[in-house]
Amino acid sequence: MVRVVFPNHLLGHTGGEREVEVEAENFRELLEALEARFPGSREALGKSAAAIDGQICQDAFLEPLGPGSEVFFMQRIEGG
Amino acid sequence: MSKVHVTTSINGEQVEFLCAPEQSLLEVLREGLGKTGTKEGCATGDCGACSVLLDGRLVCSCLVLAVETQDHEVTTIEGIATEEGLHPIQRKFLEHAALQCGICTPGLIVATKSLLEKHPDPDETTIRYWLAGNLCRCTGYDKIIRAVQDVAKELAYPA
Amino acid sequence: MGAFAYVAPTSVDEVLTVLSEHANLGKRAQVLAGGTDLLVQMRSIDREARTIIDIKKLAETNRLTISDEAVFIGAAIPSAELNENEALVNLLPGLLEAADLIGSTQIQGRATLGGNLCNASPAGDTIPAMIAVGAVCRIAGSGGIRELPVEEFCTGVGTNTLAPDEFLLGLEIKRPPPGSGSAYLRFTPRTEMDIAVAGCGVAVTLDAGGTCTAARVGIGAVAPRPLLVPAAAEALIGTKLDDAALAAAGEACSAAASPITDKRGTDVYRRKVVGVLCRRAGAIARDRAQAQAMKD
Amino acid sequence: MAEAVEFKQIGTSPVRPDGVDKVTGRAQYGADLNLPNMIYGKVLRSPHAHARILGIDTSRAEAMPGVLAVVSGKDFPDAEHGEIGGEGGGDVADLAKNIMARNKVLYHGHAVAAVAATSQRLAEEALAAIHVEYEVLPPVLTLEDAMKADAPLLDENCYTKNLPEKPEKPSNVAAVMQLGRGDVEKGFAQADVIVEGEYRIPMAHQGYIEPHACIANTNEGGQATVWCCTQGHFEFRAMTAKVLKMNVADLKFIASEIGGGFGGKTVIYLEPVAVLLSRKARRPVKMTMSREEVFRATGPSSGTLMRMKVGARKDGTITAAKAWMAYEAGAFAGAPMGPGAMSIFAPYNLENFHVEACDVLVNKPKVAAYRAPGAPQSMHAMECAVDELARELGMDPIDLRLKNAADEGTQAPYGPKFPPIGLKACLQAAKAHPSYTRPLPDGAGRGVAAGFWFNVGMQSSAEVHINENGTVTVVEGNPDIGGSRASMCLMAAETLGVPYENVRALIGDTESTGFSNVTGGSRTTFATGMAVVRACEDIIAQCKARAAATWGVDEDQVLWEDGQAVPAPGVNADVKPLSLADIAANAAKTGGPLLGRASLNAQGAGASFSVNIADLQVDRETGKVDVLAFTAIQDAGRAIHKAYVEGQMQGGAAQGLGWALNEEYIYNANGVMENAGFLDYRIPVASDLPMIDTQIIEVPNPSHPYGVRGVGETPIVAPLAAAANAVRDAIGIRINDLPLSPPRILAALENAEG
Repeated sequence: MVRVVFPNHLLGHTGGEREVEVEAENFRELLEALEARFPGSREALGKSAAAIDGQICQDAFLEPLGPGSEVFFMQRIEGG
Repeated sequence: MSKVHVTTSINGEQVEFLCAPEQSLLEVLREGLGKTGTKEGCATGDCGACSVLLDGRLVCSCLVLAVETQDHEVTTIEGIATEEGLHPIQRKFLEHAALQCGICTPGLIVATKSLLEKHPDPDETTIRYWLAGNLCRCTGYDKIIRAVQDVAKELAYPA
Repeated sequence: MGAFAYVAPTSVDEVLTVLSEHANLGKRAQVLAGGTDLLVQMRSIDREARTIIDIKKLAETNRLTISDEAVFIGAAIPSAELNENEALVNLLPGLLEAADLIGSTQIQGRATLGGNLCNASPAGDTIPAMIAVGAVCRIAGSGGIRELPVEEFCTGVGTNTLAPDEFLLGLEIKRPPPGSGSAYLRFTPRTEMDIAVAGCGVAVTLDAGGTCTAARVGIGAVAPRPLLVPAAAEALIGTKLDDAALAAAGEACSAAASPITDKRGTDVYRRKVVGVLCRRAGAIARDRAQAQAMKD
Repeated sequence: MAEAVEFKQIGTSPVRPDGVDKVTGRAQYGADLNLPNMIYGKVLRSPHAHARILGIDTSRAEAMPGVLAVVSGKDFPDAEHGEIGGEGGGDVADLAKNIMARNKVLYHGHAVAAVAATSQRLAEEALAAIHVEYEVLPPVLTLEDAMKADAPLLDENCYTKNLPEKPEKPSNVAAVMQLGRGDVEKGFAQADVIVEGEYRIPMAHQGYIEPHACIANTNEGGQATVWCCTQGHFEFRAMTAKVLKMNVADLKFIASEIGGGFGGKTVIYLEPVAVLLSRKARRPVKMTMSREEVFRATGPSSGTLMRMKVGARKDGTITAAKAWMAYEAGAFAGAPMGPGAMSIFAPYNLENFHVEACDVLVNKPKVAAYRAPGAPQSMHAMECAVDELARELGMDPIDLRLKNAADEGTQAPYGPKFPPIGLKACLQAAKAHPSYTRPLPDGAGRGVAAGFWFNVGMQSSAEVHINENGTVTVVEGNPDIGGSRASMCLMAAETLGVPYENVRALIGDTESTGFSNVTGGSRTTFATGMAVVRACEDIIAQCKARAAATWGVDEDQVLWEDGQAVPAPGVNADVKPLSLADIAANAAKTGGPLLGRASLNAQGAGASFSVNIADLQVDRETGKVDVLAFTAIQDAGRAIHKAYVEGQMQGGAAQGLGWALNEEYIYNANGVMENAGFLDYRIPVASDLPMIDTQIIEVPNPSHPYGVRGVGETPIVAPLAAAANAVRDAIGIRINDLPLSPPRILAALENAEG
């Protein structure tokens, strides 16, 4: 199972759920699993950055996930 | 708008041009004469990117009317290196990584040349105050000052 | 926009002729010395076309003489050149250090004392220093030459007493007697490349016993025009320029100030700091006077 | 990743390959190109901070001889709402309106029309001939005023985003966000000491010395070539295409050399205007901003208001931290409140914290990224609060930070657990640094503060060409803003095993190389560097194949060592090693020219922490602050070009000190910036600063082949609080607001005496 944590600004898409566990072997499957659980969440989550096991990915999609992986959705980071 | 005919010397070459009376030397150098090494950062004399030597004296070319250069001598960044290659100031700026974006560099090199002609062995304070009119936003000045100190040493005590 | 024109006369009479012609025809003419204020203004606040009269080719505006009686500084000499003259720096250290504070090395390569005065900015650094050393303006006009104490030259923010057919030839300063010293200090947030938030020039003369026999104090950036502060001078004359006397002079400067609040500082701040500057400049002027007395 | 490896070239400081052109005036920056037949474009800007445009009459300007094109808002397509994407962020429709106002002007200096004429002066005269009728509206100039319930609205359709439910009424608060963990009230209840404070920081500008400039040349088929100074020509192309509703394929962007950006040149201002003017005039149009325009109409960084509360136990353990923060967005939504909120507590291992952040519209220019966008402001508040906490607790401020420092495995406030990070190493280095124990002169004070930036990866492409003599050309798509060509060449040289002098880097235009995101966010050496290394590895694989073919052995029997192909140990072949030059010389017979490629979306950017030590002297009679000494310590992961890493640290320190001491946007009551020039917008000059001491810490980033983290953003963060804490130390009074200008300090001293 992959542990998924949502920041406050995305709680509107998860019915207020902050943390869930889903079955997924990569990030694409994770988004599909979350869409199934929270219909309509796909677009916002797909545009969001995510930290996968501590590494920040601005455009996660194909990244593999393992059992025990942690995914934190977060705002995209900019920079100067 | 009648243009004025001006004959002057730029980097040792006699140059003739036509300009409007209100045009700055900077404008004429960059637009008319294609000498774009002299940069415009403010056009109000506050940044030093347009520094040139006028009869050997350091000035902002944005605050000199082009017509005023009649019969005078102008030195720009394009006139600092020679056939032998880079001027030691230019070499030291490179060796010390004294430039990041490089837009202020031509002005700083011209200003350093005039500094070392007046003060061949300047202390750090003298360097900092002499160059205070040359804004640099990238380096925090540290490496620029070190480059100037190093070139002063090299010119004063040639190996 | 009409058309600009540029002339560079070689005699005072030629300058006066161009000025008079323009005045008579209602056309605009403006004298150019170093141009470090003029060119900036021409591109921003005052773009109107005019005839620019370059006065850098005149003998009189380039004259620098130091005699036993007086010093004459032509209106077109750049401040960098003045500061290269050791005799001048020794004689009028306050005025020359003020000139050395204007803008960058680049600016000082062009900017002139005459231009700084004619620009009549309340914050012009050399003006309080000129006031302190009692400089007199020498002005050429169609009626001949007239002289005017520098503290009477500026009439307000950016305005001066020059008539349309007049221009400034230079400044005459009586040679300071033995035992004299002068200093100028200004306050700016940066060390360089800044406009004075407050400025103060002090000139003093000491007798053999170290008592102040003459003093003048000028302040800048704290009123619509630079001011002579007689009350500050009175606080100094007759004293040994001790801390109390300097503090009193500083208070007189603060009292004489009528500053505004703007982007460069608040009125309260300026009023306080001009007093501090007077005190500090007074101490430097005193030390210089003492050092000079020792030399003589 | 390459751990405990001796590098031959990484970490040295060779002369940059583009150096000679930059010290001789040959390098061409944005305004340095002139094209045959070129004309000049100028922008008419709003004299009001907030007004409705009732009408624009351009007929007089259009009739002037020599005026070849005039455009205003009606000439631009209605851009659709949508994310800009890439680095820029924000909404496309807002970007379009920022470039040219439509119905309303939202700040003094907002573009309302533009002309192109045969000379600059004629263009200026034509602007004066345009008549714009305005209905002047009251300007909203402060965060407090903007957030009032009855505040005039900048945008009647702006409803605060991210609230649980869509609000009933529009507001100037464009968006809010919250971040938190644990139970702050419980945490504060456990605290022995609590400090609270309100901190204000004014808008500040990036202050690059080169004003924005571009030339657009549109042909009769509608295709346009744009030359401009930019931090990222691919993103400029994308934004321009969206704003003008053009096909990306019809736009070619060429990046000139760039005279500084610091985030400010990640967004477009002039480019679409120049394209339109050029289309109308059918001539190349050059546009350059004046310095005044740069200040009035390009992105500064947000002015902010922070409210802090931090509690700790007697032993220094921080039990709870709470922050409320408001960021000025300027005229359109998009302040960096997100990174501000996510960075504020990054150096600390906190059980309980809560952050609430607001993105607030005001009648000032739309903010743009500025070095670690959002973090200097928020971290200033926290680092000042921690300093106060140390005083209350009687603890050394570095020890207090060490006690609570985040480390590998700590859950970052923005979510994930930190991979290896260098914060503790920086703190320990600071504690041991002679700058921390050197005696202070009378009247001086010492301040320390920590800094942080996430760093980003994103997309990069690189190609490596091997020339016929074995020299190397690296082609990439990131404008070189501070010596990145040198870093790319170093990484290529190290990877290939060839001398640095044999490698040159070229920055391709949008038609000659693959997509790269902007040079920004400290991503270039990390992400583009990674692409260059991968492209070099591609070359090595090809070289091994060609050597194998040459020798008649299997590919896996060839190794690449020190820049040459050698047979693997035990391979029975009597062959001489083949250098890159050997293989290149024989390339025609082994498959043609050698070309290595890589494109990637670099993940795993490594956070970079810093600690700064500032010694400042305060003149108690004038309030003037002098910087006596400054030491910047930062984890670079790995310094590729050591001198340019130091340079980033020193330059960021100078910018941070400028913001701390003197820089600020000063507005009058009408919303007009009063100091729109380098005379009164006081960036530090050479005589304002001492030498800036640097110490590079190297805790390698495991996600990069050489351990790079990226260094450009972090250096600006800590100087603000380091300076404020030093002034606190010097005068015994905490001044919460920046800048620490002389009048502010003197007033504080007098209040304390009074």
